Amino acid sequence: MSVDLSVSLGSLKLKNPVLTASGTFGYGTEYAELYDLSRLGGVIVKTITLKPRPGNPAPRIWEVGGHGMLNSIGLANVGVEAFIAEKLPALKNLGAAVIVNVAGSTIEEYWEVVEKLEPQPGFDAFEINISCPNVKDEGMAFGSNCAATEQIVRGLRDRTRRPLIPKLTPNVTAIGEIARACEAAGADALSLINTVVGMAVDVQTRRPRIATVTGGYSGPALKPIALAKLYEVRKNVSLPLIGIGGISSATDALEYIITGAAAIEVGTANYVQPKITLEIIDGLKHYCEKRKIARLADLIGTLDTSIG
Amino acid sequence: MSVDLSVSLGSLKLKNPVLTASGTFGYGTEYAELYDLSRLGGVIVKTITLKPRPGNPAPRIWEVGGHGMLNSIGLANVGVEAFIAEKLPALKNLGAAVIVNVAGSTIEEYWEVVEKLEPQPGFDAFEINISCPNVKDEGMAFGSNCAATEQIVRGLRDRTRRPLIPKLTPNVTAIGEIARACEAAGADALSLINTVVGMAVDVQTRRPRIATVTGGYSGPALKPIALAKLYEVRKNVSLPLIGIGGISSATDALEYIITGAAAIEVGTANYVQPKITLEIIDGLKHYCEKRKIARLADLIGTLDTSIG
Amino acid sequence: MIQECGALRRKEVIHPEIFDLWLECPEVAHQSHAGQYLHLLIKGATGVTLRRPLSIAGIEGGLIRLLVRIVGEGTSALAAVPVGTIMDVIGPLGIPFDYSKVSQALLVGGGIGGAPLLFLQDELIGKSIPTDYFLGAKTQDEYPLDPEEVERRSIFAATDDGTFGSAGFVSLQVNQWLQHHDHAGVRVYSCGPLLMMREVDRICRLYDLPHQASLENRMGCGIGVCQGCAVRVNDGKGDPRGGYRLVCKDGPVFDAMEIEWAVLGESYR
Amino acid sequence: MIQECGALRRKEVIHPEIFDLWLECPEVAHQSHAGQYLHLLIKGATGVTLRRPLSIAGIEGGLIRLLVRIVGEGTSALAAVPVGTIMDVIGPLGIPFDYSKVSQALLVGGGIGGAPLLFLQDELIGKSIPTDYFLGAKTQDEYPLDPEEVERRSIFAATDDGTFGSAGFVSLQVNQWLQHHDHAGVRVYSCGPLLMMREVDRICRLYDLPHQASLENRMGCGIGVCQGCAVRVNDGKGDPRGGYRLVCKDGPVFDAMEIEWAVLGESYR
Ligand SMILES: Cc1cc2nc3c(=O)[nH]c(=O)nc-3n(C[C@H](O)[C@H](O)[C@H](O)COP(=O)(O)OP(=O)(O)OC[C@H]3O[C@@H](n4cnc5c(N)ncnc54)[C@H](O)[C@@H]3O)c2cc1C
Ligand SMILES: Cc1cc2nc3c(=O)[nH]c(=O)nc-3n(C[C@H](O)[C@H](O)[C@H](O)COP(=O)(O)OP(=O)(O)OC[C@H]3O[C@@H](n4cnc5c(N)ncnc54)[C@H](O)[C@@H]3O)c2cc1C
Ligand SMILES: Cc1cc2nc3c(=O)[nH]c(=O)nc-3n(C[C@H](O)[C@H](O)[C@H](O)COP(=O)(O)O)c2cc1C
Ligand SMILES: Cc1cc2nc3c(=O)[nH]c(=O)nc-3n(C[C@H](O)[C@H](O)[C@H](O)COP(=O)(O)O)c2cc1C
Ligand code: FES
Ligand code: FES
Repeated sequence: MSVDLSVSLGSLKLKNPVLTASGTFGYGTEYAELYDLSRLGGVIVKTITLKPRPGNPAPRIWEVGGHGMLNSIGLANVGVEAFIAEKLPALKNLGAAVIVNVAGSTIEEYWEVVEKLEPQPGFDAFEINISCPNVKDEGMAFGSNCAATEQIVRGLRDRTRRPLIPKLTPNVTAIGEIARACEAAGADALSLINTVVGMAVDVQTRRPRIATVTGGYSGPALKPIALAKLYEVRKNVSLPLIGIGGISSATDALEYIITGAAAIEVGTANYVQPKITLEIIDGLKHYCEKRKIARLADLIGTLDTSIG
Repeated sequence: MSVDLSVSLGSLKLKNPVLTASGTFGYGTEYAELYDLSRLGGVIVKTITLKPRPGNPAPRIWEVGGHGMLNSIGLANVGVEAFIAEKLPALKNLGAAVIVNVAGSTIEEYWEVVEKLEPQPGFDAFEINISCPNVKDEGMAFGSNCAATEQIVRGLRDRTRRPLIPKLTPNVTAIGEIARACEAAGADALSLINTVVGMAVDVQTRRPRIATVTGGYSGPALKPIALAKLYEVRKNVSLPLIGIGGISSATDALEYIITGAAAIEVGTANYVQPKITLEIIDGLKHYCEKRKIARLADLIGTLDTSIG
Repeated sequence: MIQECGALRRKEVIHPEIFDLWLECPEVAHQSHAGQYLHLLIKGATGVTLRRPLSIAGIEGGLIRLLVRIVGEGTSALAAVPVGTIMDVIGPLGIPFDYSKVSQALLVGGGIGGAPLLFLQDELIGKSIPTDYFLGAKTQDEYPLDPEEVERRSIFAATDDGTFGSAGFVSLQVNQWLQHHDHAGVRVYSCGPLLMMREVDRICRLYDLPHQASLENRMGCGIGVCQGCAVRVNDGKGDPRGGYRLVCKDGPVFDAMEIEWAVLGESYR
Repeated sequence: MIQECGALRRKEVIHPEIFDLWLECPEVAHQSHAGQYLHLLIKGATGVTLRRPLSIAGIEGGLIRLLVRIVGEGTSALAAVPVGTIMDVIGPLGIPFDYSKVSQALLVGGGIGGAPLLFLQDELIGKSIPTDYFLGAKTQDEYPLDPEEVERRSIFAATDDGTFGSAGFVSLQVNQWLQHHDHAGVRVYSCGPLLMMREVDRICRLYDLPHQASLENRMGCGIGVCQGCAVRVNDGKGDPRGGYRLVCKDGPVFDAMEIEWAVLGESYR
């Protein structure tokens, strides 16, 4: 039986729902030495900012046992100009959708980086990392505030015809409200979740394990949290959703798709098993075949929540 | 070397900082068959409500691999009257501090349950479970709203002379603000965190793993999240703090104490290793001995966050 | 209830997915009765947070027998534990089978559900209570005992596909037995798949026989503090416990009259 | 860089906490140079999420040698992997040692840091470049090689407490060597504890000798995409990379002149 794995995120069509998460796949081509990237639904490049950023003080990462990892990379990246000159050209013939993730330290910076990228060919959509600290708001993430989120997305809507995918932070009381703000401002889809704030301490030295004290928690332990956020967002908006958080198997991906994700992103698992994305694609196909589901898209949001 | 493990939570003195978390230690005496409870710093009984509650539909729990578990017990309990008549008397001679955890579906219910308990002897403090859904506010947890939190705690302050310990939910944008509201309303200490909202899906049946779809995530994977919340709260208030989340070793407990907790609660780990609390107490002593720290209290909040 | 650490003394593979374990836990063994279970810590197993409940399948001196089926990470890890390893056990837990005033016992087991009934058979024989044990499984490869033990225990074996013992559901055999025997003083004990126990109960109600069924559920604490193992036993009207029972503490053995099978099914996922 | 799955062919215990592994990964072996490392997946290890970086300590046909010290859950689990197990490897990774235009090489290893220098010694001997290898450890029980191999390789062994080889820090030995030999065409290669490399570097700067040091750090991806393994190399002024280098990709072998040891220390915790 042939299974149609293609899904749509608004006007963006993906040949399958498996994407690689920003910050875990470099500038998109590093893993090309290990496998044929054209098999992916798409790649999402690391967050690009207006100016180059060296990143945060080291140490920047800490492994949280078998649960995942903490990171405080600090959006280290080459900046939008070097990205356009040096990195974007290589993505042109990837054979998979290319999504550029962007961020700023101010609302205007979000707009500017997209303005610079918009005229460039070679990519298909923007993912908006709204989890960055807002320097004007005591460093609270833009994405934890409906007004700031709406302002960013509305401004971007005026500046690009490409699909806009705000990426939501889980570190909020009511993620559904942030999602509604994005929908109202013209977003085409939403992705979630970014990392959860976390921390670890070395009791020998009494110092934090990462230099910035707290960082972003990612990996397998996040899955229940991310699924619950997805479920909440799904109840609030009708936009297509991309599920992210601890996905490292086809079963994980299916939990998200059944809960309501049209696509998924694989993050930390890329570091561990670079080809896991391909196994997930195969696993989704196999699941549908076994159940005679002709179109994977028919699975999206089929969670049965009745209590008998 | 003899180490003084005693700590203070305001006027409440504990002989050591190790408590058992509400909902994981029944009505306080069930584990007495396995060990001498008087060795504990204290026990915290499960949440008591005005009326008896049968609890949520089954299934109510799900193990999240090696990361922890989800639960949606639904505050099943015998109600305050049966608690006073049948359970409280057994706690009188426990030889450890007894903290009664309470909750309500309305603000008034919080007040009433404390009013009923206040005249009773046999316990030392109240922990206030403000993570319960507020039936008047679309089921949002009281503890995710500063005003509701402040109102609950202020009302309780008028109704009890015992130490009041609001237990904070992590499912908020700015836990520091909730903490400040508690401090302003007259809380004596704060405990944190309650469970993180989580979810899991059975991809074979396409049904949620627990009947209520989402539930509370607890266990080892929570530690980084809880530590980060503790660190944030510590920056916001000067109240003594009780750390909770994934603690199952003395090293875990030390991470909390060094970050700023005056005491800790052991939750899910009680189910796995009932005597782990005793091992933690011994481990804390050993750590202090090795480093010639005469008073464990001197360790609290000694985290060195300087970046070299 | 005690917590005891004791060595894994023997391990025997019955089928690739079913194995027999013998733990040396004399204190727990001494207190144990048929129908009770252990809450076992499987140390160092990946993907496992909680203990695992396992029925006591028998006692031999200070040794406790477990009969285990590999279904997930915990049981796989348990199967790989080397003989000699010290295991951490809490037990005995739960309400045992009751056989006071019984003059003939009918034991009906399905698959790995046969485990606690082996212990019950031993106890009943010890009390000289006439006992017939029907133990079924889907197929020979899943039959939880080796043929030699089936023979020795005079178990009436059945498999759905007839590859071992007689063909068909054990409930059919029980029905036949009841058609050909006197019912005075008969009590039925079942443990196995829900559908099997439900069918056995239908038959018991037909013949008006007392029936005890041993239920399973996911467990947190195993000792009644987490309320996680609750199952619905009726519509809750007028029931002070809201129609919920804790499998770990109110059970695992329940009087089948307490159980409404249709609503119970919802608690099992 | 390739990903290859190959069998663990041999395992030898040198001390209870140090062991030798030989993996059959011919494709990776074929591309490997001294100073490079593997990023190894330790499947089924509890308490481990990420791969573990391990230096290539030698190549023998299609076999890759690893010399591993048990320090935590990952390395403990690795030590327990049975011979014959198929291991998943990404490699070779990182920048190798450079020995162009070298007429005399001095290798200075400390503890398990000796691993990549064994491979370097093999390569240098292959190129007929005169090589002296100083390998120190705290004490005999932590010495990373067995005496027979030390002998065979003509390694100058030292331990801090004198329980094996000569007594004292290897840096002292290097200093002595330099006092008694011609410095023309000498290049120094170090790998080991930070303090040791720093001391070696002090000596190298004194004698104005080129020095390559192999650094370690916690690693996420191992291939330069996560930016997690960054170390500070100077105050960052005017450095387009802000004074950060990726150990996984810009290293692990660095020209020691790039390194400011005092600030580097902060990146290591
Ligand atoms: C009182 C009691 C007595 C039991 N006695 C035995 C016994 O003697 N021999 C035996 O082999 N098994 C017995 N079980 C079942 C056994 O506890 C489970 O098979 C085991 O916990 C599964 O662990 P796992 O990690 O291998 O599987 P998991 O990965 O946890 O789960 C695999 C599958 O088993 C189901 N499952 C998990 N836990 C339970 C549970 N507690 N009850 C029912 N299904 C579960 C899951 O829903 C899933 O479908 C008993 C259970 C109870 C409650
Ligand atoms: C390029 C490179 C080459 C290496 N080559 C070897 C080798 O040939 N042989 C060998 O035994 N070890 C080598 N290491 C170190 C090895 O990677 C760590 O010892 C290992 O990852 C620890 O894993 P664990 O799970 O046992 O310990 P963990 O439980 O992860 O940690 C235990 C201790 O080791 C420290 N640690 C963890 N990871 C690293 C790391 N990547 N680098 C330094 N310290 C770490 C931790 O901070 C902690 O103190 C190398 C490291 C790097 C970066
Ligand atoms: C080291 C690291 C760096 C990351 N960098 C970014 C980033 O630059 N931009 C972004 O939007 N998300 C970033 N993320 C978040 C991931 O894209 C993803 O949302 C998160 O890791 C959860 O998914 P996972 O559990 O599959 O890793 C990063 C994650 C990690 C682990
Ligand atoms: C099964 C279960 C029931 C719980 N019930 C309560 C409760 O009634 N009241 C409460 O304040 N917290 C309750 N909690 C939360 C715990 O007290 C604790 O805050 C949380 O589990 C985090 O700690 P842990 O990771 O150590 O388990 C419960 C937790 C679990 C696992
Ligand atoms: S398993 Fe905890 S109450 Fe039954
Ligand atoms: S380990 Fe990921 S960049 Fe070096």
